[in-house]
Amino acid sequence: MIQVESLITHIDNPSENIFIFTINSPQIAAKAEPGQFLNIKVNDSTVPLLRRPFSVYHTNGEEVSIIFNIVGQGTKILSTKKVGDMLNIIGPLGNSFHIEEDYLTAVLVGGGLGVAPFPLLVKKLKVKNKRTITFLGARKADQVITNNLEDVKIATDDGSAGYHGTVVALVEQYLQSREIEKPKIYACGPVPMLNALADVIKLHQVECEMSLEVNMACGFGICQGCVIELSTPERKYALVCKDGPMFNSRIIKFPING
Amino acid sequence: MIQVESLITHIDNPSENIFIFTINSPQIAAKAEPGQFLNIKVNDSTVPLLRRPFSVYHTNGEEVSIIFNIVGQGTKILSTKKVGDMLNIIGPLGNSFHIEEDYLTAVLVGGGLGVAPFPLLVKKLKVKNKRTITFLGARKADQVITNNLEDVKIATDDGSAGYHGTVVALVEQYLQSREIEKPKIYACGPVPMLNALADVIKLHQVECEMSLEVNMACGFGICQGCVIELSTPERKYALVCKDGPMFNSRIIKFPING
Amino acid sequence: MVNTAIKIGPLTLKNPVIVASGTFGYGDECKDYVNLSNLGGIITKSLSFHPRVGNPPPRIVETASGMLNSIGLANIGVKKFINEKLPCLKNLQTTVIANIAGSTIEEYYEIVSALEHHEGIHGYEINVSCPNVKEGGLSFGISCDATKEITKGVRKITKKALIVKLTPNITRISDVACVAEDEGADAVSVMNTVVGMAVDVRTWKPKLSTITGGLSGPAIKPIALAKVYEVARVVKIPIIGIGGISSTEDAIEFFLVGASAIQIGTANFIDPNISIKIVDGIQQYCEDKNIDSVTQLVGALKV
Amino acid sequence: MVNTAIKIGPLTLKNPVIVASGTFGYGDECKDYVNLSNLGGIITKSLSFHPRVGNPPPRIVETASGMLNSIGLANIGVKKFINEKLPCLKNLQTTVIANIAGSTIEEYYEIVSALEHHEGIHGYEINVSCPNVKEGGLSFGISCDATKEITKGVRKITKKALIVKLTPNITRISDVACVAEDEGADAVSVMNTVVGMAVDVRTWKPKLSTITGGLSGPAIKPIALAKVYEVARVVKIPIIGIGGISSTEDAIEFFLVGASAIQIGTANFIDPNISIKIVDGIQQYCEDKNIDSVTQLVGALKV
Ligand SMILES: Cc1cc2nc3c(=O)[nH]c(=O)nc-3n(C[C@H](O)[C@H](O)[C@H](O)COP(=O)(O)OP(=O)(O)OC[C@H]3O[C@@H](n4cnc5c(N)ncnc54)[C@H](O)[C@@H]3O)c2cc1C
Ligand SMILES: Cc1cc2nc3c(=O)[nH]c(=O)nc-3n(C[C@H](O)[C@H](O)[C@H](O)COP(=O)(O)OP(=O)(O)OC[C@H]3O[C@@H](n4cnc5c(N)ncnc54)[C@H](O)[C@@H]3O)c2cc1C
Ligand SMILES: Cc1cc2nc3c(=O)[nH]c(=O)nc-3n(C[C@H](O)[C@H](O)[C@H](O)COP(=O)(O)O)c2cc1C
Ligand SMILES: Cc1cc2nc3c(=O)[nH]c(=O)nc-3n(C[C@H](O)[C@H](O)[C@H](O)COP(=O)(O)O)c2cc1C
Ligand code: FES
Ligand code: FES
Repeated sequence: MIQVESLITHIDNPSENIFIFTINSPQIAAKAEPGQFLNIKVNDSTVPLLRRPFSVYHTNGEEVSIIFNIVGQGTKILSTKKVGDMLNIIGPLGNSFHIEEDYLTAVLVGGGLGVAPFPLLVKKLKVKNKRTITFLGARKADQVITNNLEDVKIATDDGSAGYHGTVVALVEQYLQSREIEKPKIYACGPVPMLNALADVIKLHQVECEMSLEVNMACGFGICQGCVIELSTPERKYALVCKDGPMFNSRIIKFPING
Repeated sequence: MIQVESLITHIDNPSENIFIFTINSPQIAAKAEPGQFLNIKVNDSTVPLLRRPFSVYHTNGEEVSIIFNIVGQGTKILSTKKVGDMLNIIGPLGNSFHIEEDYLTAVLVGGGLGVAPFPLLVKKLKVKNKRTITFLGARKADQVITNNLEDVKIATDDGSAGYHGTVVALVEQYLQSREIEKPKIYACGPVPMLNALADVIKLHQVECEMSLEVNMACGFGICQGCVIELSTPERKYALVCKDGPMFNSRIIKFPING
Repeated sequence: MVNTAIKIGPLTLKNPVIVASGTFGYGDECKDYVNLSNLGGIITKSLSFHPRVGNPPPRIVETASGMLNSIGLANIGVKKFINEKLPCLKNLQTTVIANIAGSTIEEYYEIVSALEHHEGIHGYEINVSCPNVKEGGLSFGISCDATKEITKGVRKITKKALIVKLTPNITRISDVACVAEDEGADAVSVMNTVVGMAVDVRTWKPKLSTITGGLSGPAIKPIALAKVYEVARVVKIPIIGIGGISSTEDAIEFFLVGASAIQIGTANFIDPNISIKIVDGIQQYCEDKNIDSVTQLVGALKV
Repeated sequence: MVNTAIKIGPLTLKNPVIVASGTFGYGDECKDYVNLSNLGGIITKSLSFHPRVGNPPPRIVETASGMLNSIGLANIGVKKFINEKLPCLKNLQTTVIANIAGSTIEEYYEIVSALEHHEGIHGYEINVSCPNVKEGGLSFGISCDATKEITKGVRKITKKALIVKLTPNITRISDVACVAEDEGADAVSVMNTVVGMAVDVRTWKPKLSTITGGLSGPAIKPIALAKVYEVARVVKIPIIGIGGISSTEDAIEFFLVGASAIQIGTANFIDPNISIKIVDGIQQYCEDKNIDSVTQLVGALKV
């Protein structure tokens, strides 16, 4: 973890409300592992007061990128930044996806901008010679961002692209048909999606790692604000910012309230 | 008084930290009298919470302009606005300079951006066939903005332009030499300047109207926050935003604390 | 159509949005810019028996998402109010509530008595919570005994709506709320400003002439919500929520924790039409959620 | 050179900047990123005798220029603290103060007794002001009797620096401050968080699992300054100012109203190095103003 002022070198706006920032930050780019996140101060003001967490979307040499959409005041302010502006970043934070395990196919399941950590994950999976298949769900076609992914299957709520329904329903179809060899699921998305996926995973007995999102005050383990309830008897809560954001679905207590 | 969202059509940055915004606001431009002010919300945030008051610098057809320098967070944020941005403005507010009186020469005395209300004042004075002479004081040469003024005498703290000393000392020299025929002073500037000027006026028995600055919450007379102490027995305080910002120096209690 | 009417004792307000005392003058100052008849109610600047000049400047300073004020109840006094302001207020299609602030307990009775037989005043809000005066104000509001006596005394004088405005600068605001209820108050207003201060590190002087002042604005909204919630659990009379409200969502939060109506203070300074916008916003929120009456929101917090 | 040292009872802190309880973990979490030895002191997360898991999520919500928390004193318990955290803390060149929070009065004594004979703890901060636990916490802090008993009891057990951390959620904080002073506290910390709440207008649920929580951050700075100022007029022991401090100027304000030292809480979350920056900033401020010793600022407000 380091704290740096870094330059925005490129901004993409692939769809309404969605932004991809490329940031020059050699130290962070060198260290970031798939699934880790950056905690960004969006302005100098006390409103918003706290940093905002964003997954590392990709790294490339000295550059690191994030993808986000406008959901509230913090992301709105972030979206007004221009190339040449500086961002105060703390990162990389949190744990990362575990990929060294005994499975053949990595099944990536992303809801909305839950796709964020996948490009970097795919890059690492390739190095480890894992097969990848990516399921993406979104409200509508233009909200699906497929950059740097492999074998993408799409589900949209309005049917404007791919499967008409939820991404979890689509994943379940594939699992049922047993088309996927020795799968492990990597999931990231809104709480209702993760809760639904939890049922499917249980039914089909698939290994799964989930990236969780909760409100954070610090992002680096000192405030105790970001807990998630566990299903384990030894420990009741874990810190999403430090013990996570990645958790094996077996230790999470479902349904998560969100 | 009206509340409008108005477009910034032009931005000048004549000197470091000094900005002139031209704003398209037909209703305000049509109404504004010299010495009145606009109360501007510099952003949508609760920081800063309150509007910031700025004198009407000039009007031109549908356009009204302000001049300001960066002194704190509000003016800093304002300075980052771009042509094409909208500003939420309440105005025009306050009273205006009285010009219909029995004097020959209008002596304008401005300290720093106390020059702000003068261009519009000069315009009106011309219509009334008054002679105008303008004394401007500033820290250094590049902080003196002389646009749309007449017969300008300059004083700078560091001597980099004009008289080396305070603008009040310079005015006093002129008054002493009796070069100015039947003068009336119009003054606007920081509190120490007004306090010093008050002594000079008393000594030379000159009529004077001063534009005052105090912290304001509303700017239109409902909060009672902007009082200035009077020297009159009948009334102890007046509202700068509504009874002022222009006051005849005779009714102000000096020294003003600032 | 959404029913936005709410009842406070003998009064029915057409909607639950009221402009707060001291933040809208005497109502007449804004009549050319704000359609006052659309408001649920107007509460006047605090009235004392004799005029008060108020505190020396500086009276105002901004803080993070808030402001401190120390106006010191500057007002024209009840007689001048009756002669100069009431004639205009009478013609408005909204509920007019006079806010009353005495330096002594007797002064409260004198002010209410002076107003009582004049048409155009629909109720009283008893200010026992001003932090910016030496006598009266907060010292009454933090005392159950003083609050009791004042409420009881005013209740004897009037049958009009009687609202007691409480201070948050107290360990248990609910104790004072109960006293007000017991003595016949028709509602409590929760809350007045929080005592605060600010210092100029250049001059080493306090930024307000009175050293401390009253904190208002968005910064105090979380505190006000907690106070309303506390009071809602112990009183049965309506609660009027106040503190940092500047949007429809803010107003809804207050209804959910138990306020039957709300007051807008500091936000009027930034946008004198904000209260009217919130009236419309509440209507819209209810329509969107298929809610027939604002009263359905009151205390509907899911805990 | 500016003398930044300040004394709290038997202790001398090298400078007046301390990281606040619950906002810097146990000190060890940040040791790789923050030069802890430059701090005036570190106060640990509140310790209970047995470990506490804390409150259910959500525990955190942002408000205007502030945040609400309801951590519920989640901590590893005093034994694990001694075994796992103290060895690392011992090696730091800064003052380490253990913050103590019991659910019962006896628990305070048990925790202090457990720590008392371990090297590396230089003093205790008694937390009688946590708003987020059912037993103890705030209920002790708003009671002069409970505060008296706890302070007296702990004072008997230890000769180390004893600091009592006060709550602002009380009518007269100075009353409790006097009790602490009378019972032998070496200093008082002013203040803990202000009770507040926030509601989600989409779900109609409170935004914190415990409904109300503690408000911290810049929003409460004016309140904290007023509380320090109030306490400074009645006690002679040093006051440690806390509440919304996030810059050197903020710290100076607290010194001027009467704080001998300050604590930084919420601001650590935004910049874990802010306290170090403020240490340097205070030094610079004094140099610029030709002040030899920070103690010259304490209570120097011009009124
Ligand atoms: C580890 C992690 C990684 C994330 N990665 C991404 C990403 O790559 N791209 C992306 O678009 N978003 C990501 N998010 C979510 C992103 O942090 C929130 O959308 C953002 O903080 C909202 O800020 P806001 O001010 O715009 O919204 P607010 O106005 O603060 O709130 C809008 C909504 O967002 C929620 N929210 C607010 N603050 C946080 C917070 N600190 N953490 C989580 N939720 C919050 C609120 O509960 C509310 O429902 C991630 C969150 C976490 C915890
Ligand atoms: C009637 C009137 C007309 C004005 N006209 C001009 C003008 O034409 N050009 C110009 O540059 N400035 C003008 N000012 C001053 C201008 O309003 C302040 O410089 C501005 O509000 C500072 O805001 P800030 O947030 O940048 O500073 P802050 O960070 O708020 O404060 C910096 C300094 O400015 C003072 N200040 C803050 N708010 C106000 C306020 N509302 N009123 C007065 N002083 C304040 C503070 O006391 C402090 O000393 C005028 C002020 C008034 C009252
Ligand atoms: C400038 C100002 C003047 C005020 N004057 C009064 C007053 O005269 N009487 C009163 O009962 N409350 C007064 N108040 C308190 C407000 O009515 C309200 O209770 C408080 O500001 C909190 O609400 P807000 O956060 O919406 O402003 C005043 C508040 C401000 C900011
Ligand atoms: C997340 C969080 C956890 C806290 N935990 C504790 C605690 O365990 N014990 C304690 O005495 N104070 C605790 N506090 C209160 C702080 O120490 C401090 O008194 C308060 O936050 C006000 O200071 P600030 O505005 O600088 O944050 C906590 C505050 C926060 C924000
Ligand atoms: S966000 Fe602070 S501990 Fe996780
Ligand atoms: S600024 Fe509100 S009355 Fe003048």
